[in-house]
Formats: sequence, C-alpha cells, structure tokens
Amino acid sequence: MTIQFNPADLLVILPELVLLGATCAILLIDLFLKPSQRDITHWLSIVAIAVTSFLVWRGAPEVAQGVSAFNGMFKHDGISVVLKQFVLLTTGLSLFYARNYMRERSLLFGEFYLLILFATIGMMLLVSAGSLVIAYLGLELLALSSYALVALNRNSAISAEAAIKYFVLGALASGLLLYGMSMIYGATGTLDLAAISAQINQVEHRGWLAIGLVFIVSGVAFKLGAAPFHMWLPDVYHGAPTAITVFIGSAPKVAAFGLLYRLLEGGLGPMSEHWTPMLALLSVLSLAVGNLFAIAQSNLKRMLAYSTISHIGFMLLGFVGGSPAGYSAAMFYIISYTMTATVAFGIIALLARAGFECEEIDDFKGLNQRSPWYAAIMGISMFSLAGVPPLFGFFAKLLVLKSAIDAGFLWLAIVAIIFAIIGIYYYLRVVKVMYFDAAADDAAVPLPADLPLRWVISLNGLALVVLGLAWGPLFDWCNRAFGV
Amino acid sequence: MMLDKSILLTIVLAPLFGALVAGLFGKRIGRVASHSVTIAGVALSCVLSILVLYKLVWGGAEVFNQNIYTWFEVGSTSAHVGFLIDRLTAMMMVVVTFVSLMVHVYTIGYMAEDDGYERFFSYIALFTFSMLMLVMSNNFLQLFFGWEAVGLVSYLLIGFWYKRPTAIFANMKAFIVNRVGDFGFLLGIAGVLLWFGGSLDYAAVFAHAQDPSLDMASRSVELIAGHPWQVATIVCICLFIGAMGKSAQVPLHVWLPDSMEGPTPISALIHAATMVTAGIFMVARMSPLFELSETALTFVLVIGATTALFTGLIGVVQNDIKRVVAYSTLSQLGYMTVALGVSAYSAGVFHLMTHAFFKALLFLGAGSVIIAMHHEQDMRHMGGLRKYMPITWITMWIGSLALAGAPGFAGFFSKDAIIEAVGESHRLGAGYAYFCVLAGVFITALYSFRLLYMTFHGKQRFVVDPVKHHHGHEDPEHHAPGHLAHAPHESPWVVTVPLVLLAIPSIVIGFLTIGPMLFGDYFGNAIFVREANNVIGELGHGFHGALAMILHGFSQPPFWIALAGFIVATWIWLFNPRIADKAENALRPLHAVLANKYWFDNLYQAVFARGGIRFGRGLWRGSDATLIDGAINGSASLVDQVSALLRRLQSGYLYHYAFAMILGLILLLGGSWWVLTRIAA
Amino acid sequence: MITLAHFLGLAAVLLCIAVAGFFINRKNVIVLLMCIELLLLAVNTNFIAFSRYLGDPSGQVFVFFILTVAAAEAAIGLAILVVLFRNRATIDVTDIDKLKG
Amino acid sequence: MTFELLCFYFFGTVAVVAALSVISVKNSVVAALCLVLTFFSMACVWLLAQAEFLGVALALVYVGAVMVLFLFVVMMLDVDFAPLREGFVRFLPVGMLVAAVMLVEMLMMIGVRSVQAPPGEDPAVLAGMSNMEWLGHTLFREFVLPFEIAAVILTVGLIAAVTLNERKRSHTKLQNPARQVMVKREDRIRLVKMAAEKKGEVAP
Amino acid sequence: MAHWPLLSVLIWLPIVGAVLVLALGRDARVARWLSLLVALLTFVASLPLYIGYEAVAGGMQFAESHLWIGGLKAYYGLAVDGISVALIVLTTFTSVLVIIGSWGPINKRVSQYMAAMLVLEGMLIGIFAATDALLFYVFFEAMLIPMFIIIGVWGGPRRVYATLKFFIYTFLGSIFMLIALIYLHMKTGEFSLAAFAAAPLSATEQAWLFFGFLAGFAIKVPMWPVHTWLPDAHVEAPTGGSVILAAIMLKVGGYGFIRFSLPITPDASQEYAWVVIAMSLVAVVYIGYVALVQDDMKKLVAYSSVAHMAFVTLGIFISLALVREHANPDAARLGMQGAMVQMISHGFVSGAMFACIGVLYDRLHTRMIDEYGGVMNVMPWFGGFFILFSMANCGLPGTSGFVGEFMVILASFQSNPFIALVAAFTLIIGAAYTLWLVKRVIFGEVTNPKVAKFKDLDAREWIVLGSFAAAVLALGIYPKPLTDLMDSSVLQIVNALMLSKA
Repeated sequence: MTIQFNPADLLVILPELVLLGATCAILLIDLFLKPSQRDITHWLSIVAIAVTSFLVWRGAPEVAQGVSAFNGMFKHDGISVVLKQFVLLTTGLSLFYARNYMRERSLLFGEFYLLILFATIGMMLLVSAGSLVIAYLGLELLALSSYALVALNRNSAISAEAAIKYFVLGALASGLLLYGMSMIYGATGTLDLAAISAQINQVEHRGWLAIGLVFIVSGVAFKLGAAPFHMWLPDVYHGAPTAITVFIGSAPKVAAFGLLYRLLEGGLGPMSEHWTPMLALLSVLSLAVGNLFAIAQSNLKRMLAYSTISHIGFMLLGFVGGSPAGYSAAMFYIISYTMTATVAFGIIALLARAGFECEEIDDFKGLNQRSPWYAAIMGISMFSLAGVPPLFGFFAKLLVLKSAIDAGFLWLAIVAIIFAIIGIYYYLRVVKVMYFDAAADDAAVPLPADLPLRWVISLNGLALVVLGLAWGPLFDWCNRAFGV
Repeated sequence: MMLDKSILLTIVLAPLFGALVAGLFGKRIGRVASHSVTIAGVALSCVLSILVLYKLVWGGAEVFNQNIYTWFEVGSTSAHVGFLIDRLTAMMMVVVTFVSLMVHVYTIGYMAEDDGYERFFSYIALFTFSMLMLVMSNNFLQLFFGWEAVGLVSYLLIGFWYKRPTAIFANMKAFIVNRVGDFGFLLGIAGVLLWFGGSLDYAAVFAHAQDPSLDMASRSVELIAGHPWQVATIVCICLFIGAMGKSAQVPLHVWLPDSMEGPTPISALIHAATMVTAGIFMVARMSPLFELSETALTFVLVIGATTALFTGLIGVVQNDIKRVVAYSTLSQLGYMTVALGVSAYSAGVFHLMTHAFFKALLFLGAGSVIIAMHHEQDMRHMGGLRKYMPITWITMWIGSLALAGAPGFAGFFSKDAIIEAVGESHRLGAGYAYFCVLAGVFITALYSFRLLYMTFHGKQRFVVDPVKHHHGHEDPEHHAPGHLAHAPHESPWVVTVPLVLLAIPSIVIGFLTIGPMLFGDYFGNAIFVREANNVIGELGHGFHGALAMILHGFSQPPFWIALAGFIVATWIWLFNPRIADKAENALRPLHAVLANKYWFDNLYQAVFARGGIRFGRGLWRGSDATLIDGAINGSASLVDQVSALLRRLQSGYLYHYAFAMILGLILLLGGSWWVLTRIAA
Repeated sequence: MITLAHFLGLAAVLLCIAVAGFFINRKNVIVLLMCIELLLLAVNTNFIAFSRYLGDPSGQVFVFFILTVAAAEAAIGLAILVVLFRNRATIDVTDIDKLKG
Repeated sequence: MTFELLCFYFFGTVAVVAALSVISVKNSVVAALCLVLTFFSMACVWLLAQAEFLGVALALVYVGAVMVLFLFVVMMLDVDFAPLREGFVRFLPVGMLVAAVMLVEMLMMIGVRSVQAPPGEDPAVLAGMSNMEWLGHTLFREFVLPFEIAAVILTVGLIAAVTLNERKRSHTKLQNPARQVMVKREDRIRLVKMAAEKKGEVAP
Repeated sequence: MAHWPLLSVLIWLPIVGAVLVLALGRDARVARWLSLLVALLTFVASLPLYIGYEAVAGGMQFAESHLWIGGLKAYYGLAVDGISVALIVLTTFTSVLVIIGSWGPINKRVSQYMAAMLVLEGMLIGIFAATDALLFYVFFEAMLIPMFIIIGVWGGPRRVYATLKFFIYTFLGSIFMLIALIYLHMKTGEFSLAAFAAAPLSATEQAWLFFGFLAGFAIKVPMWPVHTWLPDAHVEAPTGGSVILAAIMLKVGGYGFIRFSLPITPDASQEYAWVVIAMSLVAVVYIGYVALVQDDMKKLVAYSSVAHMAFVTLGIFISLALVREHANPDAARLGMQGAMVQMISHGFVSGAMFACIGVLYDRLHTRMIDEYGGVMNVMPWFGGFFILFSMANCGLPGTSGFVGEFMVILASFQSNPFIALVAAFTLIIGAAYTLWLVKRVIFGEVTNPKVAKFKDLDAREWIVLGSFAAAVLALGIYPKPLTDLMDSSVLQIVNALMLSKA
C-alpha cells in the first residue's frame, strides 16, 4: 500500500493550522511591538483562540466515530471537539487572568503568549492523537512550552527551582512513556492506536504489552499528576508565577485526560482488565496523598496543587469503570475541575499585586469584609471543589462516583468519599479565613483596573453556579461524545 | 332532662376568663378589677356548680357525657375534650369552686400588700379552671391535661415568691416529684388504651372492663417471657403511681411539706383541699378498673396506711405552723387512700370532701395567724394569741376538732367510716392498715391540739418591739425571730368571713351528707364496687342515721384513742411544756428520725439529685466530650498529624521525587507481572 | 546471532542505569539531564530493535522524532539550568529544596 | 558466537560501563565525556541493527551538538565539583537495589529467553532501498504531520531557550541615553512637605 | 391554581429575594425590610398550599415535573403531601420570625445575613417539596452552605470549630446517603422517589441502603451518638441560626427517614428498627442527663433538642415495628403522627427557646446560666414566655410539646411497654433539666447588677415570642387540624410499610 498525502486532511486540522498560523503571525507582530503595546498581542491571542474555537465548532463531526486524517494519525471526533473547546476556553481564561499579573511583574513578554499558544496547539494535537507519534509530539510540544513558562520569571529563584524540577521529572516521565510506547510498538508492530487496539488480542508477547502498559500509565499519570507520580506538581504550582499556574493547572489537565483516553482506551482498550486495577490504585493513592497533604498547607497555591492531585484521583474513578459512561463522567469531571480551578487560581492572580503574591491562605483573611464579591466567587469555587451541591463540582463527583459504583468499584467510591470528607476541611478553611476571620484593615482590596479580567472571572465563577443548576446540556454533550 | 352544655362550659371557662384577664392585663386594670373579675368568674362557677349538683341530685338530670371537641383523631385512636358530669363530679365541682371562692375572698386580705397581687388571682383562677377540667373530664387525656395543669399552677404558686431560694427550690421539687407520678400515670393511660378496648373515654373503657364476656380480671400479659402479669394490675398500679405523686403518698410525699413555701391561701386551696385530692378522685373514678385487681388495691392500701401513720408522726415534731398542717394533710390523704385500698371509694371521697372544708379552714386560720404574726410561722414564737384574734381561735378549734374526729364534727363521720371499713375488710394488708389508721387517730389528736395550744394558749412567747420596725411584710428575716413590730390583731373581714364560712361545713357537712353519700345511692353508677369488696355495704347494715352514729362513736376505739391523744396533748403542751423538751431529749434518736422526715429528702437529694447530676456530668464529660467528641476530634487531629508527618515526604529533593516515581513504577510493574503470571497459570 | 532479546536486554539495562541515575545522584543537576539522554537512548534502542525485527520503518522514524525532540529538550533543560544557576549560584540538587512540604 | 554478536557484546559492555560512569563519576565533565562514549557505543550497536541513518545521526546530533552543549554549559557554570557527591555512597545500596529489582522485573516480563528469534532480512534491503531512503519514504509520506510538529517543537525549543536567557536582566545596569537626555526636573527631585518635628517625640 | 407553580415560587422566591437583598442591601435598613418583605411574601404564598391541599384526598399534590438531567433521568420534580405541607408552612412561618428576631442583634453585614437566611429558607422548602432524590440531595446538602456561613460569620467565640464540625459532620453522613442514592439509580435508572420505592431490592441491598440513609439522616436529626455537633453548633450560632437549625433543619432528618428509609428499604428498616429505637431510647435518657448538667443555656436546650428529636425517630420506627410485628396499623399511624407532630411542635418550642435565649443574650452577651438569675424581677413578660416555652419543652399538656410525645408513648406502649417506659422517662428528666434552668435563670433574687438593668421585651421581641407562644398553645389545645392535614399521607406511608420488597 502506498500512502499518499491527502490535501483534504488539511481541512480536518484546519483549527490547528489556523492557530499555528496565528501564532506565527503573533510571533512576528510582537517583534515590532513596544512593551506598552503588548495589549495588541493579548487581544490577538484571544482572537486567535476564539477563531480556533469557532473553527473547532464548525468542524465538529456529527457522528461519534468522527473523522481521521493523516492515515489515522489525527482523529477528530466528538471527544476531541469537547476537549479542544475546553482547552481553548480555559486557555483563553488563563490569558485574561494572567495579563494584569504578568504586567505588574514586568513579565508580560510576547513569548508568554507564544508559549501558551504553542502549548495549546500541543494540547489540541494531544487530544486528537491517533498515533503514538502524535501523542508523543503533542505532549512534548505542551511540555516544553510549559517548562519554559514556569521558568519565565527568570529572576525568581523558586520559579527556576520549580522549572528544573518540572523539567527533569517531566523528561523522566516522557522517557518512561516512550519506553512504554516502544514496547507496545514492539508487541503490535504499529504506532497507530486503532491498529494497536485491533491487534492487541493477537499479540503473543503479553509481557511486552504489560511493560508497555505500565510505562505508559506511569508516563500519563505523571502528566495528570496522579500519585505517586505527582511530586512535581505542588512544587511547580507553587513555584510558577500565579498567572502561569492558572494555565498549567487548567488546560493541560484536560489535555492529559485526552491523552489518557487516547492511549488507554483508544490504543490499549482491550487490556482494560489490566489497567483498571492500576488506575484504581493510582486513584486511591492520589486521593490519599492529595487530601492528606493539602491539609497541612499554608500556601494556597500549594494547597490547590494537592487538591488537584486529589481531583485527579476522583477523575480516575470515572475512568476505572472502563465504560463510555465512565469516560464521559471522567471527562465531565475534568472539565468541571478545570473550570473551577481557573477561578481559584484566577482569584489569587487577581488579588496579587506587585510585591504581594496573595498566595498564603492567611492573605485571604477577612476578604469578605474587603471585597465581598470576590470573596463570594472564591467561596463558590471552594465549595465547588469540595463538591457541595448545587455547584458544578458536586455533579462531577456524583457522576464519577456513579460510574465507579456502576462498574462495581463500590469500595473505591467509599474510599473516595472518605477522602472527600477530609478534603472538605481544607477548602472550608479558605472560606473560613475569608468569611470568619477579621481583616487586618477594612479598606477595600485594591483591585486591578483590568475590567475584562474582573468580568471574566465573575462570569467564570457564576458559571460554576449556573452549570450546577443546569449541567444537563454539558453532560449530554459529554455523553454524545462517547456515544452513550 | 339533660344538663345544659353551655352551663358546663361556663363553669369551666369563667375562671379561665378571669385568669386570662387578670394575668394578661392585671397591671393595667389594677388590683380591684383583677380580683373582681376572677372572683366573679369563680363565683359564677360555684353557683352554677351548685345548680348542676342540684339538678343531678334533685332535678333528676341524667348523667352528662359528651365530647366538646375532638383533640385529635388518628385511625381508631381519638382523643377528645369532653365532660362527664355525674354526682361524683358534681360534688367535686362544688367542693372545688366553693373552697376556691373562699380562698379568693380570703386572698384579698392575705395578699393585700403583695406586689404580685394580680398575678396571684390569675393563678388561682387558672387553678380553678384546671381543677375543673380535671374533675369534669370524660376521658383519660383530658384528665391528664387537668392533672398536669394543676401541677403547673401549683408549681407557679409554690414559687410565687420567686425571689426566695427555698420557694423556687420547693416548686421545682414539687413539679419533678409530681412528674415521677405522672410518668406512671401516662404509662397507665397507655396501658388502658392498649388493653381496655383502644379508647381513652371513660365510658368505653369502663364498659370494656366490666364486660363479663371479656373477663378483664383474669387477662394477663407476659411482658417478660414466662412471667404473666395481670393487665389490670399493671394498669392500676401505673395509674396509682400518678395518684401517689399528686396526692403525696409515700414515697412521693416529699414535695408537699415543702410546698408550704407558697402563700397560705394556696396551701389551703391546692395543697390541702383540692389538688392533692385529685389522686383520690382519680382512683375513685377508676374504680371499675381498680376493682379488677386485688393486687393493685393491696398496693394502694399499704401505701395509704403507711402514709397515714408515718407522715402524721412527723407532724408532731414540726414547729412551723403550716408544716404541721401540711403533715396533717399528708396523713389525711393517707386515710383517703386507705379507704380506696379497701374498696371503700365512697368513704375516701367522703373524707375528701369533709377534709377539704376543715383543712382549708385550718390552713386559712394558720394564714390568719401568720398575718397577725407578720409572717412569723414558728410556733415557738407564738402562744397566747387567743386574746388577740378570737375568731381565728374559734374557727381553728372547730377545724381541729373536725380533724381529730370529735364526734359530730365533719371529720368524725368520714374518718370513722374509713376506720370501720378497714376493720371490715379482709384484703391482704388490711390488718396493717387497721393498726396504722388507729394509731393515726392518736397522732392526729396529738399534733392538732399541740398546734392549738402552742399557738393560741399558754404563755405569749413573742415580744412587741416597735423600735425595730421597718417595712417588710415579706421578709421575716429582717426581724429577729419572736420580735414583732406591733401587737398582733384580728385579721380583716375578708379573712375571717371565709374562716367562718368554712367552719360551718366543717361542723355540719358530715352530719348532713353521710347518709346519702356513704350509705345511700348518692354516687349511683359513678363508683363501682364489686360485691365481694363492698365493705361500705357491710357497714351500711349497721348504719342507722348520723345521730346514731355519733352516739355509737363514743363507744368505739377511735374516739378513745383520739381522747387519749387530746389528753396527752393537753397535759404536755398546755400545762407542762417542759415535758416536751424532756421527751425530746429522752427520745433523741426517735426525734431525729422524725425531725429528719425519715431522711427521705436527704436520700432523694443524694441519690436522684446529686447522683443524677453526677451521672449526667459523667456522661457529658466522660462519654460525650471524651469518647464521642474525642473520637471525632481525635480523628481530625490524627489526620492533621498524619498530614504534618506526611508532608515531610515532599522533601523538595528531586531524587526523592524521582524515587517515588520509580517506586510507583516498580509497584505497577510488579502488580502487572503478578496479573500476567496469574493469567498464564 | 544477535537476537531481539539482546537489544531489549541492553536497552533495559541502560534504562535502569538511567533511572537509577535519577535517584542515586544527589548532587548535580547536570547529571540528571544526562540521565535523561541515557533514558532516551534506551528507548531509541528499543524502537530500532523492534523496527529491525518487525521490518517496519515507523519505529525508526519515531526514533528520528525522539532525537529531534530530545535536542530541543536538552536546549530548554540547559536554559533552565542556567537560569537556576544565575538565581541560586548552585546546581546542587540538595540545594534545590526551597519548594517542599 | 558470531562476529556481530561479539561486536554487540563489546559495544554493549562499553555502553553500560560508560553509562554507569555517567551516573557515578564525580566530575561533570568526565560524566559528559562518558556519556559521549555511551552514545558512541550505542550508535555502533544501532549500526549492528542496520539502522545506519540513525546511528550516524546519533553520533552527529548528539555527540556533535547536544553533548557539546552540555560541556559548554558545564564549563560555563564552572561549578566547584569538589564538595559534590557526598552522600552518594550512602544511598547507593538502596538505589542499586531498586534499580536491580526494576531490571529483574522488566527482564522477566520481556521474557528474554522467549525472544531468541533471529532477525529477518534487512527490511530496507528487501524494499530495495537504502536505510535512509527507506526511512525518508516513510517519513515524508506517512509522517508528514509529525514532521511538521517536530518543526514546531524545535521552534518552541528555540523560543524558550532564547526567552530564558537572552533578555536583559534586572540586575544589569544599562543606560538609555535617550531617556537620560529627556529627563525633566520633576523626575529628578521631589519636594515633600513635612510637619516639623516636635521635641520629645521619638521618630519611629 | 394548578397552573401556578406554587412550589417553585416558594423555593425560588426567597432565593431570588436573597440575591436582591445582597444587591440592594448596602443599607442595613433596606436589607432588613426587604428581607422581611420577602419572608412575609413567602409565608403568604405558603398559605395557599395549606388551604389548597386536599387533606382528605391525600397523596402528592401541587406536582411539578420538568426533565432536569436527561442523561440521568433526573427530574426537577416537586410535589407535596400533608407532611410536607406542614413542614413547609413551619419553615415559612419560622423564617419570618427569625428575620424579625435578627433585626437588632445582627448589625454587621446585615444584607449577607439576611440573604443567607432567605437562601436557607428556599432550600429547606426545596427539601420538603422535592420528589426527585437528586433534587432532594442537592437541597439537602446545599443548605449547609448558608448555615455554615451564618454560624461562622455571626457566631460566638468558638464558631470556627463549631461550624466546621457542623459542616463536616453532616456532610459525612449525607455523602453515604449519596452512595445509596447512586446505587438506587443504578438499579432503577432514574432518581424519582416513587421509582426507588417501587424498586425490588434484596434483603442485603436494603440493609446497606438502610445504613447509608441512616448515616445521612441520623446525623441530621441528630441521634445519639452522632449528636455532638449539635450542641456546639447551637452554642456558637447566632440566635437566628439556632432557631432555624433547631426548628427546621433537624426536621430534615426525620423527614428523610419517612421519605427514604421507610418506603425504599422497608424490610431492612424493620430488621434494624431496633437499632434506631435503641438509639432513640438511649438519647432520651442519656441526653436528658447530659442536658441536666449543662451550664450554658444554649447547650442545655440543644441537648434537649436531641432528646426531643429522639421521639421523632422513635415514633417513626416504632410504627414500623407495630405494622410489621404487631399487625397494628392503627397504632402505627399514631406513632407516625406522633413523630410528625413532635417535629412540628419541636420546631415551635425549640425555636422559641432559642429565641428566648437570644433575648437574654442580647442583653448580657453571655449564655452562662450562672450569670443570670432573677430575670423575672426585671422582665416579667419575658419570664412568662420563658416559663410557657419551658413547660412546652417538658411536654406539658395544653402545649404542643405534649401532643407528639403523648402519641409516641401511646404507640410505643402498644409495641412494647418497656420501650414506652424508657421513653416516658423524659417526663421526669425533661422536667428536671428544664425547670432547673428556669429556676436558675428566671427565678431567684437578682444577683448580677447587669441583670438588674434589663428592660423587658421590646415590640419586636414581643412579636417573635408571642407568635411562637400562639403556635405552641394552638397546637397544644387543638392539634386536630394538623393531624388531619397529615393523616391521609401518614396512612399512605403506613400502608406502604406493610408491603415487603424483597
């Protein structure tokens, strides 16, 4: 068989191409902009993301099967549409939340936007990966951009520390992932995920598959931040500039979910009885580690980082079911989590000022006195993370618990809720600090003049309530993507 | 002819109306309006009650039994508010309203200088309402309502002077001890509902109890497997526990002497004449049930007899004038209970009625003395009051004679009837009871006349000391004991008129009514006695009119025993007061027993009050705070500690991070390997 | 005769050495970066061996990409290292512990 | 034992020993050089697997470029290596144990014994092409998309490296003559009104 | 009327009102009046519910149903039966009083307080009206948020501990219930309570579900031994919070038993009824003794709440025993009615008690019993109210407190006299702790000079206490309207109990 390049394939990757083109254009335009004109870059990036989002929506395939391009390397189906939309959405949100923060710290380089846009392209590729190669390259595109972003504040010792840790461990993880890929390739003789899935049952070297699976799971678990592959995460979230944390704490999680799905279900689906126990184990460990470690934190970013770990544990709960409904629940969960986490990190970025990071929990003391509206939004986000109805986070928990129970993992669900209870404690502590403790002074918090930021974060916060009350459409969307 | 429902409603509601007006608007409308409205209400009730009695006895009215409204109705269980008016009820209504009216009038004088004047009228009118609800009820629920409502008013009135620590202790004690009785009572009601036909209405329950086809007397239940108990016994003892609380029978009698902390009018009304007799009334009312159980009646008998004798004994050593009367009340309640225990219900009720008059008289007389003595109640600081307050003196003598059972006085008829009925009875425990009631006669005479002598006769043991005068009717502690600001004098007419009005029935009521009430068919179907138990019927064969009974009385042991008591009392307290002190020294242990009231209070205080508090504190600190909260807080702090410990694992060192990853990898590899080999095998 | 097992074994050994390097090395960050390269080397060997034995070129193409990415990765890694050194004046792993807990 | 196998063992051994040295020598420069050796040996091993292009590429790209970069950085940072490597020995046993366990697990699962099949003919030769051509065909037909992505990745690497190290630093003091010229009087000095200090008050 | 979504109005009116209060309530006066208006409107709107509910017909009325989450077949389903109507009216009534009662004492961040109260009200109504388990659960949990804030922001010195304990404790229980609901959804494919009730379940399944529900509701009630959050929460909560907590939130637990445990797991409920009954009886005695020794008024009343709520659980589960073991549905109805009446009555009585304590607290800013004494001397009206409510608290006939206890004791006697014996112990111990409180606070000489300066009730306090008093007396003197309202619904529940599901 001769494989030819098919120009029609370009249409399938049109959103990515447009985004790439836009990124390159921004790269060039930015070169000619003065620092004071950085807003142009900002808005251009936002427009680029919006246009891409529109294109993704226009090109949304009607059938669950979706379309594939480049010999199956690139898959565009319902799942990728949903994930891409949320990747783009949360990326856009992070851009809004970041501008003021970065500007106040003289970090608002054009490269900031470029790296984020490149990372976005990487994520979009990741969630559309139909081949191990694309998965790897997408991942690296994301990862390399992220490393650089974390280190972006070159004058900060902790940023550099975070970056080096992120980099070394990330590289180790990609190495492991690659090793796993190589074993899978060796066992099945192909890099194409669909082909792998089709062949897997005929493979005689089960051991290779097993090794490959273990290494792939480890690699992906690292990207997700599942324990025990999580240790980079608190340090990086903590060390990175808050605006960067907003970004790496949100969209990449969606993409990592895509990676997990593409590799485990798309490629190694027939081995699900092998990987479900692994994921269950990771889930339990993540829940335990995330919640137990978070309690002791005094730094809010760090606490949220551990909370991320626990949420990943929850998300995996949906995955262990190994059924489309479970994946759908997990996807819903990860979307809910990122939507909520952007608010939480966003508020930190919003309240931070030059010379004041506002990332210690105690910095939030008496926020309700000083800025009731943002205290309320932060409160909503905390309750949503804690999984209290009627907020978005609760329904996500409901769905993953349900899928775990449906799949017969009742014990896992019970473990999860026990840790969820522990988790509530530290979320409530933030609310407690904001509402119950007295502020040092009653003066209103000096809020940034960045109106779009304030509007967007308010809408983002309200979305948690609205989506809590009317989450049906989103849930249906997720279900449709998985053909449930 | 039917009784008019509206009349009955008026009887009940008129005092309630007065109570509400005086209670809610008393301060606004003033004293006169307050007492006018309440007295008018009670007077109306009294008149109408007499009318009802008249209609029932002479007007040929039928027994009234109707529901006023349904309280609740759930399935077949329903509870109503309704009236059952038969002659028993009518008699009680008259007694209650009459004594109440007297007390109302008396109060005008007694409370004249008290700040809580309006409140007091409101309370006693409310009490009248509650008591009427109790006696007029046609079902257990309303009975219980009245039962508790009178308890509430009693509580409020004992604590009327709520600044006094003793008063507010006494009222709490009264309520709680009563609650112990109610506890049994409520269970009794539940038992009635369960075993006696599923209804709470008297008529239905009694019909069920008397239905020969059901043979309730031999119906038993195994609450503990293998131990069949007669249901009637269970129910009756439970109900009687209620009566024990309300009618202050041993061992639930401890509240009554303390209740004397309340103003004297209510001691007369509530703690002598009416409320405390509610238990007697209730048992009489439930006679169809009690008749089913010999065991329960024996229980009643023994309790009553014990109360009659042993509480009377305490009265002999009391120095507080009101407390003497209070112990006398206890003792007399014992007599009534004894009557119930030998199935002489009518004798019990009869004694209830006569006792109401003369005991109210005694209390009001004591009150009159207390007014005169400026709220000095200790008889050791009295004496020789005869010349200052002749009316009180005479009426008190009448009352005491009635109490002691001097032939011809009201108490004579009722008490003699009881004693003879006990003598007649062959019930288990009757012998013990007979001894107790006879000995009680001696004791009664002893303390009655002791009271008279110490108060009105002999040497004047107080000093009139105008220099020390300063205002303070209510706070006797401002005066040295035995020192009066000015000389005692006779009480105003509002006080003495009731005394006189009560003295009259204390003399004649027994004579007039013993025929129909005890040996006639006055009670008709209201009281049911099984043929085998009918001691009164037995006595009736020997009854030839009241006059004959008086004459017969002189030849009977009770008379001689009472006379002996009178003589001893006269000899000691009138002529040789020192002997009392000597006897006290000589019989120190016995005196200690009596002075300490057999240590009941101390025991209860130690076991139930302090023990309860200790137990509660133990549960609270030991269980709630330490065990339960300890577990909760402990697990929380455990999580905290674990967290603080664990976070050290996040050491910050890259190699540890990598190590963790690799360990995880190895773990997964191992697991995977294990799965593989298992699949292979 | 070189069998597949030889290559796989060699790769596995290299992999383990690289991995061990990550946590045995307690001092120098640069060595960690070298370990990454070793790791990728092991992976590449695996791919090449499989590609050879399967007769499929895609494995080798993958290696091509890995090499490319690894180069970019090395560049970024070293750049970060330099930033770190500028800020901390050390690349001692044990000194990079401000973020912990 | 064929010559090829002998070569394999030789190069393999060299690679392993060199790799071990990478992670164990004290001096980073030496470590880097050891790594070069490892790469070189492995390039040879790859050649044994008929992956000529990659073998050469490895030698060129890695040994020629990446490792030079490493050496450059090592030397630029000029780290004092003497105090390093303390504590190394203490943790060695644990580390070795873990690595050994991992190796054993992997080897067991790979099932080294079971894959003793000899390789077939060189696929490139079978396809009638050189190894490079064979790869090239695949790369540009089948792997167009990844190829483009790789290009993007390299761009990102470039941008990132430049961003992180190229920009002016805050602690460097640069003069901007244009601004110096345009400076106004108000920018230089600011007059502040202050309350007169009173006696007895201690200035905070 | 049928076209007017009355229940939705009742739920959302206060919530929308709360948003308005937050938006417009910068001025405390505006916030107060606006929230009072909203609460009054809600109360008025709840009256048609009571009037319009056809008690004779019984069953679920005023039903609304809209598909909420298609993927889960979860509905926005609302409907009420007699029990719910009673509880909803209780809620709206109490909320008005709470808002009036918080007029003066709350003077910081008024709009937030009022808004939290209104939101809480809406959610509580939602709980009582939901026919869909998911919707129920959402309201059930969501109400914790405003309560958490209320206690935490306006509470006493240990408010943080108390409110965290409250939140986590109750959350812990309810999340086990969530697992049960999810399991049931798995079995039935939907969330409607009717479907749950109709689902066949094996004995083992029922047992697990039963304990899941038990965990949720027992903590909410709260039952011994998971009651310790309540005293803390009460002590630290502001008066309004305590009133709502005691008067309504605790009812949610009892309501849950009736709506979930009984119909969904009747067999397991029967099998394990003894557990609940035993816990209730222990509560009556144990908690009674603990209440006796409290030296903080609020703690005392809080403990007494626990003891009183034990009658609710006792009544509910005794009726199960009566139906199943004694085949005595009549007595079962009595027990169930008793439980319900007790809930409503406890709403009034404990609400009033906490309101009274609030009145004192506003004057002296302490809740320690020792600090008071002789209040009657300076506040006779207050003293009168206090004694009235105390009497209701110890179950005096003629007050609402008696009715429920009476019914429950009668019913439990029919099951086992010894149960009634222990339950009736409340007569003694209840009187003991309540009257001792009265003795120490209301009666006696004024010892604290600050107490001597107390002023008697002002108009606002008069309205609150007077309304409670009217309710307490009305229910005590004539409970029939209430029992009639609930009778057919109770009958339905009792009839459903007779059917085994396994």
